[in-house]
Amino acid sequence: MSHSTQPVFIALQANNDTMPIVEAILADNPLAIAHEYPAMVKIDAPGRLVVKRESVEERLGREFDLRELQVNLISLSGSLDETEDEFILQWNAA
Amino acid sequence: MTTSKAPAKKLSLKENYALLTRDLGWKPSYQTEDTLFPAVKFEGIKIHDWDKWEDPFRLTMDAYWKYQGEKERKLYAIIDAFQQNNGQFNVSDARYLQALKLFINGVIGLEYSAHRGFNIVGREFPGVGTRIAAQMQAIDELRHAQTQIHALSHYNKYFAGMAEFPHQFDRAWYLSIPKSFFEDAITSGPFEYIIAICFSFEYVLTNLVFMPWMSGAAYNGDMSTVSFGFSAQSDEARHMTLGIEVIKFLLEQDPANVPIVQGWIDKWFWRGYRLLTLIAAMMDYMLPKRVMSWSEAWDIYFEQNGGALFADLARYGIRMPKHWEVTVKEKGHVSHQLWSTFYQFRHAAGFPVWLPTPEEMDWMSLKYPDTFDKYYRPRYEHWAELERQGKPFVNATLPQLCQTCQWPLLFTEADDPTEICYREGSYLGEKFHFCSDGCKDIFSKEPEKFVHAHLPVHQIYQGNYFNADVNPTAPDFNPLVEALKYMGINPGVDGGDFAGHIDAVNWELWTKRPANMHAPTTTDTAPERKSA
Amino acid sequence: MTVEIRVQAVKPLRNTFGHIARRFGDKAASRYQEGTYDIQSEVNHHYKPLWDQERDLYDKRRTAVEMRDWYALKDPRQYYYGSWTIARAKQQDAVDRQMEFAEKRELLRSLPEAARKAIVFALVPLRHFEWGANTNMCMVSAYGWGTAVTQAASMATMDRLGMAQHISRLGLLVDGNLGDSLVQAKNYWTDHSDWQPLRREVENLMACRDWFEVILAQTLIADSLVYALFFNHFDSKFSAENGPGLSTVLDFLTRWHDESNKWVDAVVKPVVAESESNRAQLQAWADHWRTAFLSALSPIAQGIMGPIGRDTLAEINTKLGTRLVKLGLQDHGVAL
Amino acid sequence: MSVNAIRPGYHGDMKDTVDKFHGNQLINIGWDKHLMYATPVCIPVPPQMPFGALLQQVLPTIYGQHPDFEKIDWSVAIWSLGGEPFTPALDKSIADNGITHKASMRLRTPGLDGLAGVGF
Repeated sequence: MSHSTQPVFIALQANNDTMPIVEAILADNPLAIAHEYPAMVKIDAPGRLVVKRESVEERLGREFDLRELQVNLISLSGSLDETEDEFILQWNAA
Repeated sequence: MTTSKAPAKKLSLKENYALLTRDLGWKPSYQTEDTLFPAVKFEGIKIHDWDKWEDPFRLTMDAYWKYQGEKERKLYAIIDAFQQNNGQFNVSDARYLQALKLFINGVIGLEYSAHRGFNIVGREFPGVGTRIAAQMQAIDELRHAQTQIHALSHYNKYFAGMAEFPHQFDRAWYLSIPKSFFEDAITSGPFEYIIAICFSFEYVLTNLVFMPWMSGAAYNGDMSTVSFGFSAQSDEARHMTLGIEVIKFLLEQDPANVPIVQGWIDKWFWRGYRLLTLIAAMMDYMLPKRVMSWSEAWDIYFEQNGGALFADLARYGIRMPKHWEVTVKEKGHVSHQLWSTFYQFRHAAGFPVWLPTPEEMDWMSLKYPDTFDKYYRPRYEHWAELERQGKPFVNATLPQLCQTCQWPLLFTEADDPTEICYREGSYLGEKFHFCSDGCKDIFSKEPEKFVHAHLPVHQIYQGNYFNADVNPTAPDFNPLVEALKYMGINPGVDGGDFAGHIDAVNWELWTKRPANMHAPTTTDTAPERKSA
Repeated sequence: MTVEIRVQAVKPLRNTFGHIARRFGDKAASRYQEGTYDIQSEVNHHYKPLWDQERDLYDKRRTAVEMRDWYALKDPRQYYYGSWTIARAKQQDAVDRQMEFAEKRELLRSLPEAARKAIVFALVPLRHFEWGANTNMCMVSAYGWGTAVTQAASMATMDRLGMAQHISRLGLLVDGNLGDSLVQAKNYWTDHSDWQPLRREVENLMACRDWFEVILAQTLIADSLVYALFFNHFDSKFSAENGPGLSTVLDFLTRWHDESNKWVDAVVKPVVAESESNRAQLQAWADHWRTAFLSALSPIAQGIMGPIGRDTLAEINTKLGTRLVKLGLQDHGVAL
Repeated sequence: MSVNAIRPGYHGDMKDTVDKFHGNQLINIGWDKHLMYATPVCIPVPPQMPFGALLQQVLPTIYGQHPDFEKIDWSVAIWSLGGEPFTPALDKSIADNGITHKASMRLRTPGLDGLAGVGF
């Protein structure tokens, strides 16, 4: 499947719970850029953005169920695929 | 049946969801499918296999309760703390409160309508996965209506114009715009409804409402609103994903669905865009501390993100919504045109209106370099001068409304901001008027539906807008004052000028801070106002 | 920015919203009240529904019963979304522990084969009954009038999905997460002769388009009979033979049903009391669906209870009659 | 195109037909290049009202606040009706001028193009 470079994003509430998640995302997605707004962090990436459970757990120091993202998620853009290990946003078209 | 020897299989999220959910439905044999699901055929959408529906979030009820319960506990803890600390006095100024009135009177009704609409879809679709997704969204939307009521309840105790929100939603002239939008969606068939709301509105447009606007609420010190806003938006993220899934599902099921879906995208993009004019004005004029302009938000959330979405859908033969180019041409104008409209009809609004201060106009010059100084600054300066002379400008005549979106004809031609855009059509020997080609197109496709629009201006002139206990033949009957009362607007109190408004006076008395942070005045000596 | 102490002394100008004050007086109102009363749109509707052109979008004429105030159907649990979801999350937490325990100790999986088969035959097909109930409650929440009853129906819609999924988990506890018990149970539901009459009535009810008839038939009639038969009598019989393992995991269902009954009574009672014509209408519906579901349950009652099936059903039916009388209806004692 | 509904014969009510306005009809009026009035207006008028009365009695109450209004030379004012050029007869009634219910009229006042050079 060819990957698009059209922008995808995830936006999270800016709070203590989401700091390690944001860190994990930025570490796993070298092209991602975080924009800080009042009470909100929006992370943009070209084409694809992945949240990895293991990376979040490393930074959180406990088990993390990716469904916990729900609690602090504000919005997203891109087609979503969610498994136990990864929460992936992407566009499929070239 | 298995033996008890092998350990129980470990289920993945997908497998667990599929086992618990997928096969709950069955093919009826004592009743026909058409009897049980009578509403899925008339729109012309062809579904060959409902099981091809993919559930992106795969939420089972146990997980739904767990995460939603946690969100609610967090949210109500914040609302409780906000109320205990009288957080309503911590917001930037008393003008910010006026934006909340549009929220409570306009948006709660929309959330509730969405709740009911998704209940219909949740009942009428034959596919289990699709129905469950719709049902979850239905109850989420109830959540949004109720958390908004609960978050704003405390403001209502101190400020005017919020106490009659369900009444106003059903009757106030400018709230027929959001009301008719959602009622158009719900009175459509279930497929159109879900495309209208999940895709065109939520996926393409609601980020504009919740991201910059709610971030703006935080910036203005309203922790209660930002909390319900962001908490609601986390549900929306699920709904948006439903929106994109539903569109792919329909497009993949049958090529004959493509033109039908494109028609709905065209209609609902335009309908949603027109509705969001309200947000444009709120962002540019009603947030005392501003995060971004409407024009910037449109660029980020529609042109860039929406563009990415439509690039992705091109492989199905879906193109950008019709008239999208017009929205880009209008982005430097609509908020100013609407605020000018609200200003001149402020005596008939449920909230007070003000002219932007010089400091705010400088911000707009910066954000709207091509349009503000040329077209809009002169208006505000002229009106400000009239206010100084003690003869403020008011438009006392009711406006001409668009038959489709129900806004007054306040928008100008896309290529000439000095000419109002008039479009006219006729149907069954009667004339109908529109604010744009987009709205005229929508009417022309379904005139049988849109003749039934309840246009408040026409209703007032028909004599339908006064309360039951009023005698319209009495010598002192004032139809416009009575119409306001009918709408749930307290004439001479709720609307009018911001300066001297009950909220402004009380704000300064209670907080000792200026009601308008950009135009400090001293009205410390004014007595507290209880009512008119 | 901090709030100075003196603003604490600011007295509110009003204590609640106008529509709440008109109902209950201008005093502090509960979150249930503010989140519920009068929030459904009532007048000035635009457009005729493409799916029901003879009526309005919200229309009191979608049921044959009439109420001066549909908000008389107050939910005694006073559930608004937040309190409902937090209550369910808490219950689910306890259920999760029960289920984990049951899985770890193989409470169902280690039962003798005949017992496991009995669970799959007698209980797992009810996930489809619950799905029918989900459909019916969703119909009420879609087309009912007044948030007091429609929001509770919306919660019931989700509750029934939760119950369907919970029952599915019982199957997975039996089959070690392979899912073949679910396949087997679906075959029973669609093809086994003992189950067909019940499926017939579930489908008949799904075809019913009077929302108050649906709420009455589903929650007062069908649920009373079904829950008592399967989760009470069958469970007792099964426990006597196989120990209390099954009861542990049925606890959620029976507790939920007890809770739901309080709501159901509060929905039916004021409608019966409103007028003689309502009472007569509800009596006719109750008699019709009671007869239909009792006869539908007869074969499966005998299938799962054996020779005492008939008496069991008679006992359950008597209790239903008593409940009808408490609600202001008559017990027309349907013959089995 | 027409609407797809679950049963044949779908049609909304014509909500704003002239019979519902108690002997009046609606007319919509907009004054081009005068966006101080941000929207055209809608008013009920008796169909028998002479067009001249509309000019002399009604329009001043609508537009009188604009400084251009008193400068209008009505002999050069240009009207359009439903997008077509239109020359009203001042002594004839609204109805006899062919102005039907819900008609949309636009007024242009040559030489008077609003304030600030931007049609305000």
